[in-house]
Amino acid sequence: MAQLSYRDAVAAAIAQEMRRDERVVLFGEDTAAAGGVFKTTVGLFEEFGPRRVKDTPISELAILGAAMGAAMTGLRPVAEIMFSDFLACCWDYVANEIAKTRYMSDGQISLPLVIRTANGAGSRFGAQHSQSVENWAMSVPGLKVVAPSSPADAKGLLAAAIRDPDPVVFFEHKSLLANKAEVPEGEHVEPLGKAKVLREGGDITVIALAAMVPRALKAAETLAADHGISATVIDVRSLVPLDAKTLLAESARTGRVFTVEENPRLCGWGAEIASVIQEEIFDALKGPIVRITTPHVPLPAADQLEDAVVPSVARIVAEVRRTLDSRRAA
Amino acid sequence: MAQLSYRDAVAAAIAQEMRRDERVVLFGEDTAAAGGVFKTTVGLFEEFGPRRVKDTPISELAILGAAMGAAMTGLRPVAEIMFSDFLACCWDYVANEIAKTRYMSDGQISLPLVIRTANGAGSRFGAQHSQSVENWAMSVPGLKVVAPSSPADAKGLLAAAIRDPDPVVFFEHKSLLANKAEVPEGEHVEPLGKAKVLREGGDITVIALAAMVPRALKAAETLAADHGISATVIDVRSLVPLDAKTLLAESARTGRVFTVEENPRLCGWGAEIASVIQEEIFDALKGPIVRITTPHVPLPAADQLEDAVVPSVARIVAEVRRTLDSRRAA
Amino acid sequence: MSLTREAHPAHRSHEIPEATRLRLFQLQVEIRYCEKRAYDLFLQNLVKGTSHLALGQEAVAAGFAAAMNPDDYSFCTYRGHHHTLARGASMLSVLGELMGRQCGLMKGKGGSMHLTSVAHGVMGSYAIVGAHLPIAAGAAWSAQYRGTKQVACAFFGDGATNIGAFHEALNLAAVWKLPVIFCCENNLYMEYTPISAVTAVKNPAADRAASYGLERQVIDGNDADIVYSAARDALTKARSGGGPSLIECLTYRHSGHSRADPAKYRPKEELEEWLKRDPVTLYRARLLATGIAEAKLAQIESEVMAKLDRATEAAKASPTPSLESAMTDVWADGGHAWRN
Amino acid sequence: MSLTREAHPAHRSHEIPEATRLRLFQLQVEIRYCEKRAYDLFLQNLVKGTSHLALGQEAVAAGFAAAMNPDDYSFCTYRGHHHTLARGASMLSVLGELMGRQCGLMKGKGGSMHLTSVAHGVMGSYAIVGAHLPIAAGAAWSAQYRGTKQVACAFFGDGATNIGAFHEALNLAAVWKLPVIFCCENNLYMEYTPISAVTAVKNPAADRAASYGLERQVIDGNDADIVYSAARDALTKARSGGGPSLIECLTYRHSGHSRADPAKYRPKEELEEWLKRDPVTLYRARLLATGIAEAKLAQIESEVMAKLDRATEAAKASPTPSLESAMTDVWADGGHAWRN
Ligand SMILES: Cc1ncc(C[n+]2csc(CCOP(=O)(O)OP(=O)(O)O)c2C)c(N)n1
Ligand SMILES: Cc1ncc(C[n+]2csc(CCOP(=O)(O)OP(=O)(O)O)c2C)c(N)n1
Ligand SMILES: [Mg+2]
Ligand SMILES: [Mg+2]
Repeated sequence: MAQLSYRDAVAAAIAQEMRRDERVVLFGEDTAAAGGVFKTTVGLFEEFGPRRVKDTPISELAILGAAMGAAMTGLRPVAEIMFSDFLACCWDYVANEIAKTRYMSDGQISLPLVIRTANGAGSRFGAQHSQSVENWAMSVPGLKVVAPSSPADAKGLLAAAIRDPDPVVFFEHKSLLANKAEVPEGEHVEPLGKAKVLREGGDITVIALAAMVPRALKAAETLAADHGISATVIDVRSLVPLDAKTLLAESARTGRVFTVEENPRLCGWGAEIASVIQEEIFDALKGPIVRITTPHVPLPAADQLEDAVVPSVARIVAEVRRTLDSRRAA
Repeated sequence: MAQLSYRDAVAAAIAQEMRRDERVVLFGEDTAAAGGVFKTTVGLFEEFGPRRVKDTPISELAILGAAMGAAMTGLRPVAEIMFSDFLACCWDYVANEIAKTRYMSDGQISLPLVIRTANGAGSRFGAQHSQSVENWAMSVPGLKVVAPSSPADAKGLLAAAIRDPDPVVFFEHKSLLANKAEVPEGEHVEPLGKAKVLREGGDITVIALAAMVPRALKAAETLAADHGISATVIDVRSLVPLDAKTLLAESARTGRVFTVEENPRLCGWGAEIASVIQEEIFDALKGPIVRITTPHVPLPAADQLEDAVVPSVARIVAEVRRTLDSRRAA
Repeated sequence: MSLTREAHPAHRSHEIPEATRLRLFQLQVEIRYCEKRAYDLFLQNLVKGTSHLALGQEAVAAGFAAAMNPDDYSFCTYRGHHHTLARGASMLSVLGELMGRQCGLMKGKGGSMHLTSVAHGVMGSYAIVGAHLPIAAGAAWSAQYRGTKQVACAFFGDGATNIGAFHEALNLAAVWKLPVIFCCENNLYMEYTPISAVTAVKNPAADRAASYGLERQVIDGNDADIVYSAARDALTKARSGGGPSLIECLTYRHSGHSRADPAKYRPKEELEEWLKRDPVTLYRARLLATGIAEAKLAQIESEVMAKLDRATEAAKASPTPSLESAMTDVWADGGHAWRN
Repeated sequence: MSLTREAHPAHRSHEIPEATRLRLFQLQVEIRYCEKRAYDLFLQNLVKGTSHLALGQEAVAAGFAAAMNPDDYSFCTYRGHHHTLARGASMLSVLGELMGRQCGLMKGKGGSMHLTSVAHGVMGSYAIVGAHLPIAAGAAWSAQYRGTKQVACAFFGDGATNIGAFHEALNLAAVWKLPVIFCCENNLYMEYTPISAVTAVKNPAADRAASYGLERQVIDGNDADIVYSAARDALTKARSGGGPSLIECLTYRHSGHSRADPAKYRPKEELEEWLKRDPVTLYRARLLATGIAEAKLAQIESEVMAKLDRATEAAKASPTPSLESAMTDVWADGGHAWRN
């Protein structure tokens, strides 16, 4: 095992797959010589050259359109949309073209492609460069949606996404890029569609994604140490396909479920998962499923303001305590 | 009261507001001389002339961009995006620009504008012209989201949307356009943010929107007549602002809640409403909230296939019965 | 708008082999008859949903298809029946799709606006205006990358030239020197609005060519020989690494924009003028004038009609798709499961 | 890329009144000093987030602002500090926003990339490349509709010319003959990639003008007099109903794309050549050469510096915004409630 940063793990996954499969190509704005504005594609241009690693104009429609055309004719493109906010600039491709073409063509057309994008808050970039929009992608049938929280998963899940025969939107969280941890050396592929139970506890089940995972873990430590509340923490990792089995089993075990989401409150992935859980294991629930989310506001730029709205460790702890207290009182 | 079709009610609302307020302008593709491809703007060009009622090129970015620029400088634009599927082509304007600009400018900029769009299935137009995407808009902070089910509401809510100081995405359902019903004559404005209880019943609460409202009502009749199940039916009408009070009160009254949504399953408005209800009136629930939705697939074009996926009266009846039976059995 | 022949390749009918010219005729006849039949089937309520006929625009599809290699790619719009037929998809599979039958190209899942026949190089018909232009560029990039000498051809309307995707696709294609041909069928109207009312230049495609370092080409899109020659030249250029072309074909649709449109907004004289330039009639006359026997042409016509009649009956007899098929092929595994 | 003066208005410094020329100088000095200060404040970690300095591009902002009426509209990008200052927003309010303080233009809610000062006609800075071009067209349409003779000016980079919104905005503006000026600050690079590597034409904006029936204009964007004259002409044209203009200003950013960028990708000679053409230095020299006293210029400089020092101290002393403000102004009622 080597220590690798999340950003280097991304590059390592792409390199691994490009070495393995000549059909894999990488492109986007400043992804080639510059190594990506987040330095997640460093070294690829040098290793694979300008034929396989390309810079594009600022043309998000053309980037995803080209990825789609290339995918349906035998390539396995990995297209970068620099910030996930800019998915809005090419949402037609994500939601109407890429997601629906296999279905509309009755399976004649396959689209093995990956849309990589930098997601999430924490960099004080303001409302148009900080969003978490996994829920946008989750709401569209025909897309797989993956968002790793660790370097090892960044590598393994991205490799799996590149090998997957279906389109995958792959969210790389900006605030995790510098995180370092053990990453398996050599070929590393982690199957899509498996949630990961990171911590086992008997009182509550906390379901988190991406940057909210380390926060949920820290909150669990505090809850255990300071309040005697023992928490299971699950990293969803893949919203589509969703590992509903694991989520349901772990939720049923404690009967008290919390989701921790970075996206604004309404119609987030937490709403979907909460709806599934309450519908399928209603009788196992000891109280309502509580969603801890960013409130339904755009993201402010100033550091204190951004920190005030995105779920923090302290807020997770407080929400869990408030919920358990109020249920006890009731 | 006059009998008016839903499509004529839309035109009547715009005419009412244009007569009242010189700042109101209407534009979009084929909205002027042609009266709109859905004939929802018939007569406006004739009455208000080419200065106030305009045709645009096929340029969805320019349409919403222009609406935004006009709104922040003193006009009250009503912009048409022909099919709601095409919101994907200008999603940057909807989600990143229009929704966030008041907030980012700390209130310096106001955007009193309406995006009108034809939504929903039933016309056998296939996957790129039939979607219900109210949930896309609901997921973005800063947008009001309205979807009327009746001609009277089409008029009253659209008038209110035009008067509203905030941006409103207004969904006109294609399969309701030909429906005729009583519409108040003279000035008619219906406040945003109020759900409407269309039918009172003691056994279950059915929450529906737009084209699903008449289906929910028919299903309620069948449930009462054939199965002795008495249903409350609520038309949500406005997803943002959401009349959570009414939804919670009516849900608590029966303890058995169903949502009926046309959008594909994941992260729909039903997930949001179900999550709110289970969180806030958990103890009043006698069983899980059940979402009746289009499955998570793109929409097929052929009539039988389309009918097979969009929630039908028969499916609503069957789902309600299955749910009540299984709870009874449990 | 009058036909200009300014930038198009010289009229070279005499250089086109007779077999090719007969093929151009046959393709146009097939499209014409099949589109008319589609219209009849609407009237019988056997085609649900909408449909965008290409009556009057046959020469563009025939000219391109005759010039393309079998493994070249076509990318079409909702108005794509003509291109799909011209590339070789059967009338049965096209009419069947319009009618939502099991025999349809996509078994009713796509419908009239999304005809796709990968076996014939028809890589989809896209109903979001302009969306397929970048996709075609991507397919061309893939061909370039794989070194296959395939060319991608994207067909679109005048109205599509004002959408952002047009701009982005043309620029990318030019920068990467992609083997792609952008073929604008300028039929003077978007839906109900004349293109001239909403466009800053006279020729919506050709007058933008310079923005991408491309040559200005406006051709008579109702003359299959001219289209064929222009397509052949552009294909040759693309195959030999010369990069993209943008060709504006002047043409006219004989019917309304879609099923719902009686097309009352069009001046009577304009319609009459264009009906006089009916590509099928003109081409037939030219073949006769260059010595091809009337009987030969009549034979082609009757064979097409017989095939069409058989296709129509077969489509009518074809079952509607199973309801389960609505739940298939969201994913490559054939299913739709989003969870375990 | 060498400076061409081909299509720009003749160099007419002598026609510009002295007071205006002093204003052009002062605006450039203010931007230069304030941007440098912003950089210092980064280094002190008092500016969080990102920031895109306009060092080297002062002449464009000064030239336009000096030519515009107070009620004209500016639409900027994330690289918008220079335009915001030039239109009259205070250094305090700009630096305060960069530092996320209560005294900031938007009290920290927008940040460096979204400077907005409606009181000064700055109708926002937009961080999605190209997004503001259609918005500017809309503001121009509103001015035309209301008959106010206001003009909207949109400032954007070379990279923005390859995005769809550019195309759609220019076409709409031309068709509706809107009083809007599209000003491209061509600084040769998008983020780290040279614009020439990703663009089909040499002049990314000007070479597209013909696509919208507009005149080709490329000017020296480092010469405030030239920018001022070109802006004045375009403003006059717009105000008198002559429709939109597209002006490409050749310029160069002295620092990296953003805070994170050391700009190593730029050839040393290129940077040196452009530093020799520093707009502020050149303009100072020209004023001296045309007889304005050194003391006068030094006085302007020291006054700006004094004001900047005061602004810096005041910004540092300004409190951070209350946390509640994160929940305000989603709606026109000042709140954020999405439900009752
Ligand atoms: C992005 C988008 N906007 C609007 C439409 C609705 N629409 C369908 S066809 C059409 C007109 C297209 O005109 P043109 O490109 O000239 O093609 P034609 O129909 O004439 O072949 C419009 C506006 C659409 N499908 N997609
Ligand atoms: C739609 C979109 N794509 C990509 C970006 C990321 N981005 C920010 S600035 C920039 C470069 C812009 O270059 P240019 O237009 O030349 O302006 P400059 O920064 O040189 O002033 C890019 C790619 C963005 N903000 N928006
Ligand atoms: Mg047309
Ligand atoms: Mg630049």
